Amino acid sequence: MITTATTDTPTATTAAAPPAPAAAAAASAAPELPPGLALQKVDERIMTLNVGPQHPGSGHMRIIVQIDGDHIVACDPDPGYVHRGEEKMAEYRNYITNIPHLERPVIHDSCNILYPYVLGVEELLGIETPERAKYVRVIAAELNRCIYTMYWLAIYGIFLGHSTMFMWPAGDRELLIDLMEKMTGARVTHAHFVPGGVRNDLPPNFEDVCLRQVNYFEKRIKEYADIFYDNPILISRTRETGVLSRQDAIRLGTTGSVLRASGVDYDVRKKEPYDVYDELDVNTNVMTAGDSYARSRVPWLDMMESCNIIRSALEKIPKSGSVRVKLKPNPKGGNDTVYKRVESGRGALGCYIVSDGKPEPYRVKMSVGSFRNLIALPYLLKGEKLGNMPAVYWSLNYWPVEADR
Amino acid sequence: MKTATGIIRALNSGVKHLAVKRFTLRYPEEKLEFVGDGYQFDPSTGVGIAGLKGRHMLFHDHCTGCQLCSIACEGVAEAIGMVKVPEEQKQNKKSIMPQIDYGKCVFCGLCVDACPFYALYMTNDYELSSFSKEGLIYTPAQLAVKPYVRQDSSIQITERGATHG
Amino acid sequence: MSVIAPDFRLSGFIRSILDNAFWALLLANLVGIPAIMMVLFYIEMPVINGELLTPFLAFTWLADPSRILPIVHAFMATDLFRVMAFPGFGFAALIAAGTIFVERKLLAKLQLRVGPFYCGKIEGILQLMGDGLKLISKEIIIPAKADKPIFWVAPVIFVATAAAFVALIPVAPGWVVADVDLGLIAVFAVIGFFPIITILSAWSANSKFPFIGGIRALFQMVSFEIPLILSLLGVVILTGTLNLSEIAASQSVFPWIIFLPVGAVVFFTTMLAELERIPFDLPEAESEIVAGWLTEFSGMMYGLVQLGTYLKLYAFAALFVVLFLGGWHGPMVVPPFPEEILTEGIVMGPVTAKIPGLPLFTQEMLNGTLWFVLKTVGVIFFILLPRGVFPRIRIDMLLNLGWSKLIGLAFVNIFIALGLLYAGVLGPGGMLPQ
Amino acid sequence: MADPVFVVLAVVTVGSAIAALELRSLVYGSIALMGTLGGIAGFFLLLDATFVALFQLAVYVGSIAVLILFTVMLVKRELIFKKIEDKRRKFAGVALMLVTMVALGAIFIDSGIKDITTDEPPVDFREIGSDFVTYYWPALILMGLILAGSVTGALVLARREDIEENGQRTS
Amino acid sequence: MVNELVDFTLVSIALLGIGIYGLAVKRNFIRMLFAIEIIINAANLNLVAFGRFIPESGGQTLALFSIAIAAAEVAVGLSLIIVAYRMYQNVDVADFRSLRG
Amino acid sequence: MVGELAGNYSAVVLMFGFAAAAMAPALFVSRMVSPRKRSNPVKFLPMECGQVPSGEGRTHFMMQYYPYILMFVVFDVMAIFLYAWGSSLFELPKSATLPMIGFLGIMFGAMAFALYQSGRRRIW
Repeated sequence: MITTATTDTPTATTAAAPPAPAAAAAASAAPELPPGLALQKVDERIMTLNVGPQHPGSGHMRIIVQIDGDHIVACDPDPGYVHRGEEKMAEYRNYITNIPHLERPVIHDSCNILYPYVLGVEELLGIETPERAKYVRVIAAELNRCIYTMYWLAIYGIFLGHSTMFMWPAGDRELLIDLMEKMTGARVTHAHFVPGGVRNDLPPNFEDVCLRQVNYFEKRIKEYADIFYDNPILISRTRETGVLSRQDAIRLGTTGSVLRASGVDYDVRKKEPYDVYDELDVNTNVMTAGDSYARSRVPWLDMMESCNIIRSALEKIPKSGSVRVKLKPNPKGGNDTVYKRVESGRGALGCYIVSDGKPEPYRVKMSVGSFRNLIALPYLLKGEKLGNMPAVYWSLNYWPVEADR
Repeated sequence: MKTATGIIRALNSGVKHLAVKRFTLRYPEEKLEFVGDGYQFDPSTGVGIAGLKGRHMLFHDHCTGCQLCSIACEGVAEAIGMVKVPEEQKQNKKSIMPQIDYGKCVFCGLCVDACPFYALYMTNDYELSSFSKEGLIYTPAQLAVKPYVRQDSSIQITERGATHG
Repeated sequence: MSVIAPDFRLSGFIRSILDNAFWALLLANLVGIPAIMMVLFYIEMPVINGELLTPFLAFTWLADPSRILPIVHAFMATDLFRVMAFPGFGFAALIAAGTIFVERKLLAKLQLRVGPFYCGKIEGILQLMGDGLKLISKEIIIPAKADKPIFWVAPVIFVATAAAFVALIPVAPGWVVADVDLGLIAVFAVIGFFPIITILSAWSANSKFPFIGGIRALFQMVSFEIPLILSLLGVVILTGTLNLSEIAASQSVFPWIIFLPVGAVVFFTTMLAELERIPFDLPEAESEIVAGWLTEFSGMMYGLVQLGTYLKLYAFAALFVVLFLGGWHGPMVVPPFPEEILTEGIVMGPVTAKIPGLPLFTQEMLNGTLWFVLKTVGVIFFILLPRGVFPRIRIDMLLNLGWSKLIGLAFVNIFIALGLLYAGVLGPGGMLPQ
Repeated sequence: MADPVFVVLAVVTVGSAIAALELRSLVYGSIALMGTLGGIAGFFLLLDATFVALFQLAVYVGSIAVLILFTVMLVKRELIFKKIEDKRRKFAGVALMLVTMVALGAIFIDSGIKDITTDEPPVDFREIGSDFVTYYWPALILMGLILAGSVTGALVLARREDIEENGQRTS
Repeated sequence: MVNELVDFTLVSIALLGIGIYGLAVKRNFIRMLFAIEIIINAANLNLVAFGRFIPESGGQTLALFSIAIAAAEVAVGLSLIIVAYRMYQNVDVADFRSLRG
Repeated sequence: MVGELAGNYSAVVLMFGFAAAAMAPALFVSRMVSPRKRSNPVKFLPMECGQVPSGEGRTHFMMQYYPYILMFVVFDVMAIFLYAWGSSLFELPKSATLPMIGFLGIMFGAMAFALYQSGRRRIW
């Protein structure tokens, strides 16, 4: 009989994750988490599968799955294959040159991942952002959220074996990428947000083009319902699989669409509005089922909501005005710490900046949605069929590079 | 019954899309249209002008050899180095100008933001490729050339779907 | 200088080709020609145009086209021609190749993209040839602990079994490779080989993912064989024969899909599952088990498995046409041949000769083939379409579908057929003509 | 006298029967068993019993062999390649085989079946179908009972009874 | 070149002998199952052969029944193997002495 | 004449043999044409997603669906038996359906039990 060393339980990492803000009250009343998540000694019946890192069904990570026939006995996600030390690198660069680096973990959501950093630096340096710049930022952030979600949706489609659902979002995403390119000059890594506004003003005639393409985009994503979201095969595959109850979702510290799919109405844009979100009409989509289907549907509904936000922002944006405050070269912050949170495509994304009066930050720490959602994976996969693994795994709205940073 | 109608609806949607226009941009034959002449920066107001962040363009008669672009790049990509140029410019006493290694450049445009003398802009040229790493290093003389970029395709939204045309 | 293969030298490549040609020539001379001579010595040669065909005569005739044609004619009347070319392997492989190309273009159109585009100038028509060249020039990697004999033989046997399946399909009246009285049972017997080949090749690779994929393929094929068999019983009850040609001939007035739509739906679904097409492509579910039982196949072995798969697809589509859509029946669209062509033949350029095939290729046969191919292409379209529309199903749902729902529907179909027969609607002495 | 096809089939059948029992690997043994079963199907074809031949192929090769192969693959790898027997037993077995074959062969050859030949047309497979539901219908029902009983029994036997309802293994 | 009844009978006898040898010598449960299959096939061959030469459909009918029952037997036999293997981690019949229930 | 029907089936075997004989050279040619580099033992490891393979590739791996194979063996027999009956239905009296109905009834009972058993996946 072969025996392998029992690896650490992922429970240890659970405690280290920052608790979700809404979880504080529910934490005491929450039931015990399901036991037995550790990888088992290798029984004769049990086969250990390495899913990843070179696997079409894993991201840049490894999931060690132990299966008994077709049932998953235990599962241990093993991220860390794409760690690049962005947080450490940020301590050696000044506040401006950090910008192209900090957006790298999620390049197709680069505006959103830069957003909390920029907000934090503005607070550190005491800059007042012009009104028009705030609107431009919101438009860019919402466009970027859609771009990210389309990418995520494309991969969700191919994970479920639906190649059309890979190609359509990948193509329709191009509409928004085109807008972002007109707006910022780069297709994915925009480096557009800077402390004190955005790098450049909107190009002429941008509002009309944006409105037209966003309207068409919304029409397109509504067509996904027939072929994907209302498809009976998809529904039967994802319904009732990987059910995350409301209490577990809060207790495990999940965030974003995963939290909203479990029935918790939590959205940073609504609860702690930043920039001009309090002037816009933001609705959140909440589903109560908490299964893979709900988790896959909430981002899709969020995209339509983003389209609404973009439209209303385009209406309300001041027609003229500066978009950027002129900064001194090498700005310095005081002895201060600041924590800012925004809603990214994957959920609440916080940035914690410690300044010690130098042009470089003393510490930059990002609290990302991907990692917090990944923590739920072993709990959801235990006892599931092997065929449910990709459906549950990718419905967690997880992006491997962001988890590693 | 619901299953059957769902399956029929999905099939119907699939067949309907056989008549929708193709979205693909056939790249070497068609090339995208961009806004403006590339990303530029106005140091007097501190705001950029929207445009593609492509290959840089260096105006030799403006460049003073102040190395601000190189310093801005240090924390990002370390792609800009200052090299001696043979020519004599009266504003450029040291006769040094930036030389950009596009094997390293990430096209963030922070060097353009850093230039206070209207010397370094970005252009629409994005087709940079070479057979060797050395070929990607653009000397100041190469950077001074204004590129020609064919732009003939943009997204058209019609009744039968969006397409590049 | 190429970066991908730095050791590549054109001279070395040419030399290897020359080496291979040399060895091939040598082997042909040392082994091939004596073997041919021995075979010719023992086999009785046919009599053509009143002369006994000896090898010597055949070689002399090669120079004169008008005298070689009778040999071709005689060859076309043999079983070997049927096996190699028309209703057999060549025809099926042609349709299979066309299917691969059409699948790629159709899927691309559905997904709003272009598909193969550059190879062959016109919409990438030569893409398949390019892929074949690529596959044949790739290294075949065999895992270290694999069971080599089984691993090598499995793809070949896979293609051969698919070809044996093709052999049972009648294409036009009288045009079938093997006209057997128990064609349908023979089809079931042949289908039964696929799970064995799959599981053996999966086992021999000695790797986890192929093994899981092979077991899944086994469960899937095996489970859907029973609804497949049962769904065709209705047709047999109504026709009273198991010969596929007779079943096709019995639908001259109306196809069976009118009376047995339930059976057709069940058969179509099981067909998708047996072919491992998309809603049921669990054995190759790439996001779960890398590529299933094909994971360790590389190079031409993979190409052979693909060829076998598409041959199987053609055979199943053709079986659907024969059983439910009336086979070769259809309005006569081919114009009747002029009288003199049948008797005199066509004048072909400077060399005047009769086209020997024409007495074989009658008007009915061409018409039947045309309709058969049209219907088959239609069925293939419906087999390909789900790939763009449906996600993959899960194995327990699949087995549940096959065992609970499809078998029930198949029995419903049987009882419909029985009812039609006993109510006197169909069958001998029935109300409707047959 | 037999024709070449018959000789080839006989060699394949008997040879693969021996191989099925004597090959070291159980998987190869299963493949050899498939050869035997296919050879028997060939004999059935030579005997004009086409329905039985194809039934043999579909049932024996298509399903029984698959089941055997699958079960062999469930067994541990070292057992697949292990042969458990002793020498004396083997000699006794060979002797028993030879005695059986010689005795039965002598009896058969001596019994005058050499003279039996036939020129009658083969039996149509439809007659078999008629037989099932007319003359042999009690046997059909009995066979249904046997099949039903066997599948029930096999399922009851093969399931893991040591599993509690909560999914934990106790032994 | 006509196949005669005695040829088929001789092949059948050869298979029967091999089957008996396997049943007597082999201690591996799966191999014993193989031997049983070979014996059943020998019997079927005889049934069909005699049914052909004394033209009657009964031979084939009985052969069909025989094959069907062989299928049932294999199903039960293999589930027995599964049970025994699960209990003893072996397929050697010598280890199955205490097999009860 | 014994063995006259076997001739029809020879074409199937011929087709099988022809396809095998035509496809085996493809493998052979591929082997001749393609590069063969044996220097890298890692290349010949079985696929384990980039990790060093651990454990047996072919283990005691019984998925929870084993009963379906058991059922297949029995119901395959049943299904092909139905063909013997179905193809001769024209020549039979209507009363001859009764034994078949009885047979099917018994098999339906067995199938219901088998489906119930195989549905309880936890016990497999």
